[in-house]
Amino acid sequence: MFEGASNFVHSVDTAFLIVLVISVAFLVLITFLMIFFVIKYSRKKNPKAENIHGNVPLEIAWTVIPTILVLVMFWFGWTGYKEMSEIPEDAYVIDVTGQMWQWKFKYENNFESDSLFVPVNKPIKLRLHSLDVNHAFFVPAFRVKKDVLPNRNNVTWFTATETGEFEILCAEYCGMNHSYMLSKVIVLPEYEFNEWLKKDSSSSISTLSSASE
Amino acid sequence: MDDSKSHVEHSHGYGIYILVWMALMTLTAITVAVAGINFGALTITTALVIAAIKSYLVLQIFMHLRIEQKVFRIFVFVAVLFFVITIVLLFTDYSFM
Amino acid sequence: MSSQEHAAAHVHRDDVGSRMGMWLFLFTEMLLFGGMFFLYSIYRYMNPEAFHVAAKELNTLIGAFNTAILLTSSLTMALSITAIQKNNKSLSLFFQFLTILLALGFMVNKYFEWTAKFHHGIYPGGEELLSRSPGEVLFFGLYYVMTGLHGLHVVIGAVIIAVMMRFTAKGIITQTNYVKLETAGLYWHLVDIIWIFLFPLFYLIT
Amino acid sequence: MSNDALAIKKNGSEPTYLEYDGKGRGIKSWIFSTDHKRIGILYLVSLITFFIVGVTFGFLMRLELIAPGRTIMDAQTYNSIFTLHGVIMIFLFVIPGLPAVFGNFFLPIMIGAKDVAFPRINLLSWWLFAFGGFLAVLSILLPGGPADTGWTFYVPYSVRTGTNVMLALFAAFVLGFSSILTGLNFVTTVHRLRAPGMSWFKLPLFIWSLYATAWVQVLATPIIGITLLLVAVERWLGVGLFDPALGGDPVLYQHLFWIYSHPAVYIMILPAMGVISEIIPVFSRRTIFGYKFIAFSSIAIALFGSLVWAHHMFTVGMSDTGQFIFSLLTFLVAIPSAIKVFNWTATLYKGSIELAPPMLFALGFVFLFSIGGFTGLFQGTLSVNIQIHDTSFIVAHFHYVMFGGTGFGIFAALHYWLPKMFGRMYNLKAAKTAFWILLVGFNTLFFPMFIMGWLGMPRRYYDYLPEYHIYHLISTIGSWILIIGLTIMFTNLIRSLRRGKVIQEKNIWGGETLEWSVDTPPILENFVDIPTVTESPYEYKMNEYSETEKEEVK
Repeated sequence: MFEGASNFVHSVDTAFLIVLVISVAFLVLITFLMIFFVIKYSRKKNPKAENIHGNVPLEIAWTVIPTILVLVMFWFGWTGYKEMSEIPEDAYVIDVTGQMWQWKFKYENNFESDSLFVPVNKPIKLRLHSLDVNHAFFVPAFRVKKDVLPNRNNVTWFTATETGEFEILCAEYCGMNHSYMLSKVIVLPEYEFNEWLKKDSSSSISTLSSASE
Repeated sequence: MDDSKSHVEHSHGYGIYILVWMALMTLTAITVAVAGINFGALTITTALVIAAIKSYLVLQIFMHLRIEQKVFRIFVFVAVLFFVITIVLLFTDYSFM
Repeated sequence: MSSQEHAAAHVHRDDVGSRMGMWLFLFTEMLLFGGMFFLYSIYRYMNPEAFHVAAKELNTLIGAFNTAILLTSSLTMALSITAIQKNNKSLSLFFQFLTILLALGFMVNKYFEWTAKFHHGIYPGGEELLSRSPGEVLFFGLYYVMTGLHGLHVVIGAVIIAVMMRFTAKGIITQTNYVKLETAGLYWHLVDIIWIFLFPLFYLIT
Repeated sequence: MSNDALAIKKNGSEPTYLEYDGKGRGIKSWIFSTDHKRIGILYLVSLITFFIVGVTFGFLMRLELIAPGRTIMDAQTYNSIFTLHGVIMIFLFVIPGLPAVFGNFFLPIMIGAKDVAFPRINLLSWWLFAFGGFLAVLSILLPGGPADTGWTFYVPYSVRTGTNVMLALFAAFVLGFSSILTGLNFVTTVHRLRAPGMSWFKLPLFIWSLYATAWVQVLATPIIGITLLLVAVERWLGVGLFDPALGGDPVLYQHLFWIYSHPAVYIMILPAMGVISEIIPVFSRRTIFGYKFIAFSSIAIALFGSLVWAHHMFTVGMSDTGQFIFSLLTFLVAIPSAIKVFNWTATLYKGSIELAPPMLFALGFVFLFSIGGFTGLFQGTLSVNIQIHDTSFIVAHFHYVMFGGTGFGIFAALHYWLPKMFGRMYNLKAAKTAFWILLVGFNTLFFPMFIMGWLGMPRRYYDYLPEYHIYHLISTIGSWILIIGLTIMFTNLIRSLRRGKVIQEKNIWGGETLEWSVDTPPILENFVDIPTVTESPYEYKMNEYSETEKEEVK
């Protein structure tokens, strides 16, 4: 896995790992069988084949077992997702606006910034707005992604569990500078965040702003 | 594949068409008349049910589905089913928002 | 122009196959409109009030009249097939002609209906329309696109029937070989069925 | 394609389809021919042309991404190039792919018919295809520049951008129409023109897969047709349909788009699965394991595949109910595919396996398609999907399915049937070499994308952060290996058409399906007398394979 810094990391990575283990096991099994059969029953070693039309119990087995396994995967995926869709009541609200090709973040006191500043260990609710075309708000380290669409005000949330800087990317193709629609989440200890929010100097923001200009 | 020969019998008389036409016109009149009354949510249902009955008549009689091979009816069923399932699935998104 | 003649000599006539092909094509037509019905149903679900208000602007009488015209044309189409089956060529031609006439009647009606709307500024990009609520813009957008595409199908259908008249007159369509007329009929009835749904959905929202 | 180049020989008294020109001469005898085999060849030539164009665009994209920042082109060009790569590969190569080329050529032969049900409509669908391709090319060349929306044409961007989106939309619409006509032709053909005794459960599995595909083509394609048309109308007349500025819902566009485009994935993969189901038994010299399960799983895939489209939209903000249902259905569609893979593997058991080039490609297909399928499970898993949606993980996944799956399926089909179609054999060693290079190149190119996608590398990015550099670099090197493999393979195949060893015998590989009972190359109407079918298509008589026969082939 790779570093993660939000409350979702554990469930997403667990689900990923479960699917990975099952998939790799089956892939290895199939590949091994193919190679094994190709060698063992090669034309040279086995000039005469044996007709086997099928085997119903076997067919049932390899229908039922995968069905159970995928249902397990489904369940892990669903519970993990459920967590993402249930936004805590007391979450701190930030308005996110995407437009070609930059992000703007607006806090409860109407303060705006180019990077997203959030307090650590506190649920943050993001209200996503687009001024033009479709975008998607993506923070890989948080396992958070949500489309930012005009006419549809999506919301998402997360709790950052570590302080530091994390990338924000736009994940929905939005035109020429799509790949430069970047920003950063800056996770601060709560008191530092409050301090930062009080300061209304714009100079401190510009130094932190991302490549979006 | 000799069924193309038996196709000469593949017809209705004039009479049944005129009867169906009269039924269709009556149903149209009903649907217009009923539209004036407000059934609330049932209004759209009534209109669609009447439209469905009309289409059924056109399909069965005008389009000869009734006397066509069974496979044609299966085809129509599959196509309509595809349409219906798709719209139901579409509404699983929109009606639970 | 190549092997076609050669092949035609060998391939036997398959009327059931021809009708099957036509039915499959009709499914694609049905789902072509189906896509727009999806749009309609979702937008109506999202904007019930606006659709209600907008639908009042459409003239139910004209709509009902056009429905009657199309249903009658379906009748004449069906009758023309029975006529040819009974080897009554001139009667079949007459019914086909009547069908085309009714199709034209439908289009004339539609023309007046559309131009009246245009005069009131209710057309895509029109000032009057843009001043309305988004739901009404969607309603009229769908109205123009769906009835417009349907109208296009009426015109195509009329042209096809005109070709069938020519075939009938020249003796290509006969008592024993009328599958072309039948498939043209299938197409025409589908156009009718689509209108059967368009009519209540646009004109009868109360 | 001139006739002289193809070294025609007489097979008995009837002329082969290559010899019989009809009334036209030269090129005219091809582009106006209603013979299903000639139409198949027309498709083959056009598809390979488009494939080469598509590969070139893909190669250029990879080259741009070899290092962060600008390498060989600017961002706008890059966006157009990935759009063109997608549009060309999807609409002009993989969707028509197997049905249009090998379906056209072999479907009538394999069911014992002289042609498809509607030969003239068949020709019309090729003309529509050519016209659609022409429009797509035109959109590149006209002022305004090629479309830059991605092949998905998402609104509202596709309504606003100034590039030639209209032409691209119209091209896709026309191509959709071509696909529909092929589909309805095949459904009717399978229903009406089967030879006496060819009951449904004696149909070769390739036919089952084409039949299932044809239904999807007929039922799903019109929905994208109308959707793209509506976007065009919106651009052209300003009708309010999807544009949020006019009250429209951009998500509804995505629904309509994927209602077709997800099933389209099955249009692409099902016929390839059919080809594999043909090849594996032939080169194992034994009957297919679980015929009915494979046949029904084709139908099940077509059916369930039509119901899972919204898994492309798990991050758009659907209702939880929607997410739940579409995730669950997505997992269920994995099962019929798994059944197929298990049955193919089981078919190898106690066979007498010969690793001829078609078999190598078929086994390569099973391996790559399995990776493609398993990585699909990650995307069906809701919470994981949130992380990997719209990243290069997706790009890798669908290339494993579309290229590793369908692409290798097409290559397998080429190696399997091309000698039959032209009466010339390619160089077997070169074909095997090409396979191994392709396998290595393919995995080097696409596997790193899984890793960087999981790490958060979004797709459709012209530039990227330095931490992803190593993966992009490996991937680009992979693209070079892949291209070397493709070059060897195509050179070998094309060369064989002129210089390959002439083959006379009907049954080159020892297959039991009907195409191996007709002349090589087939005669104009395939059969002198329509055969009566009495056996299942994979009943091997258990004769020891004669080595002399094999030598003759080489």
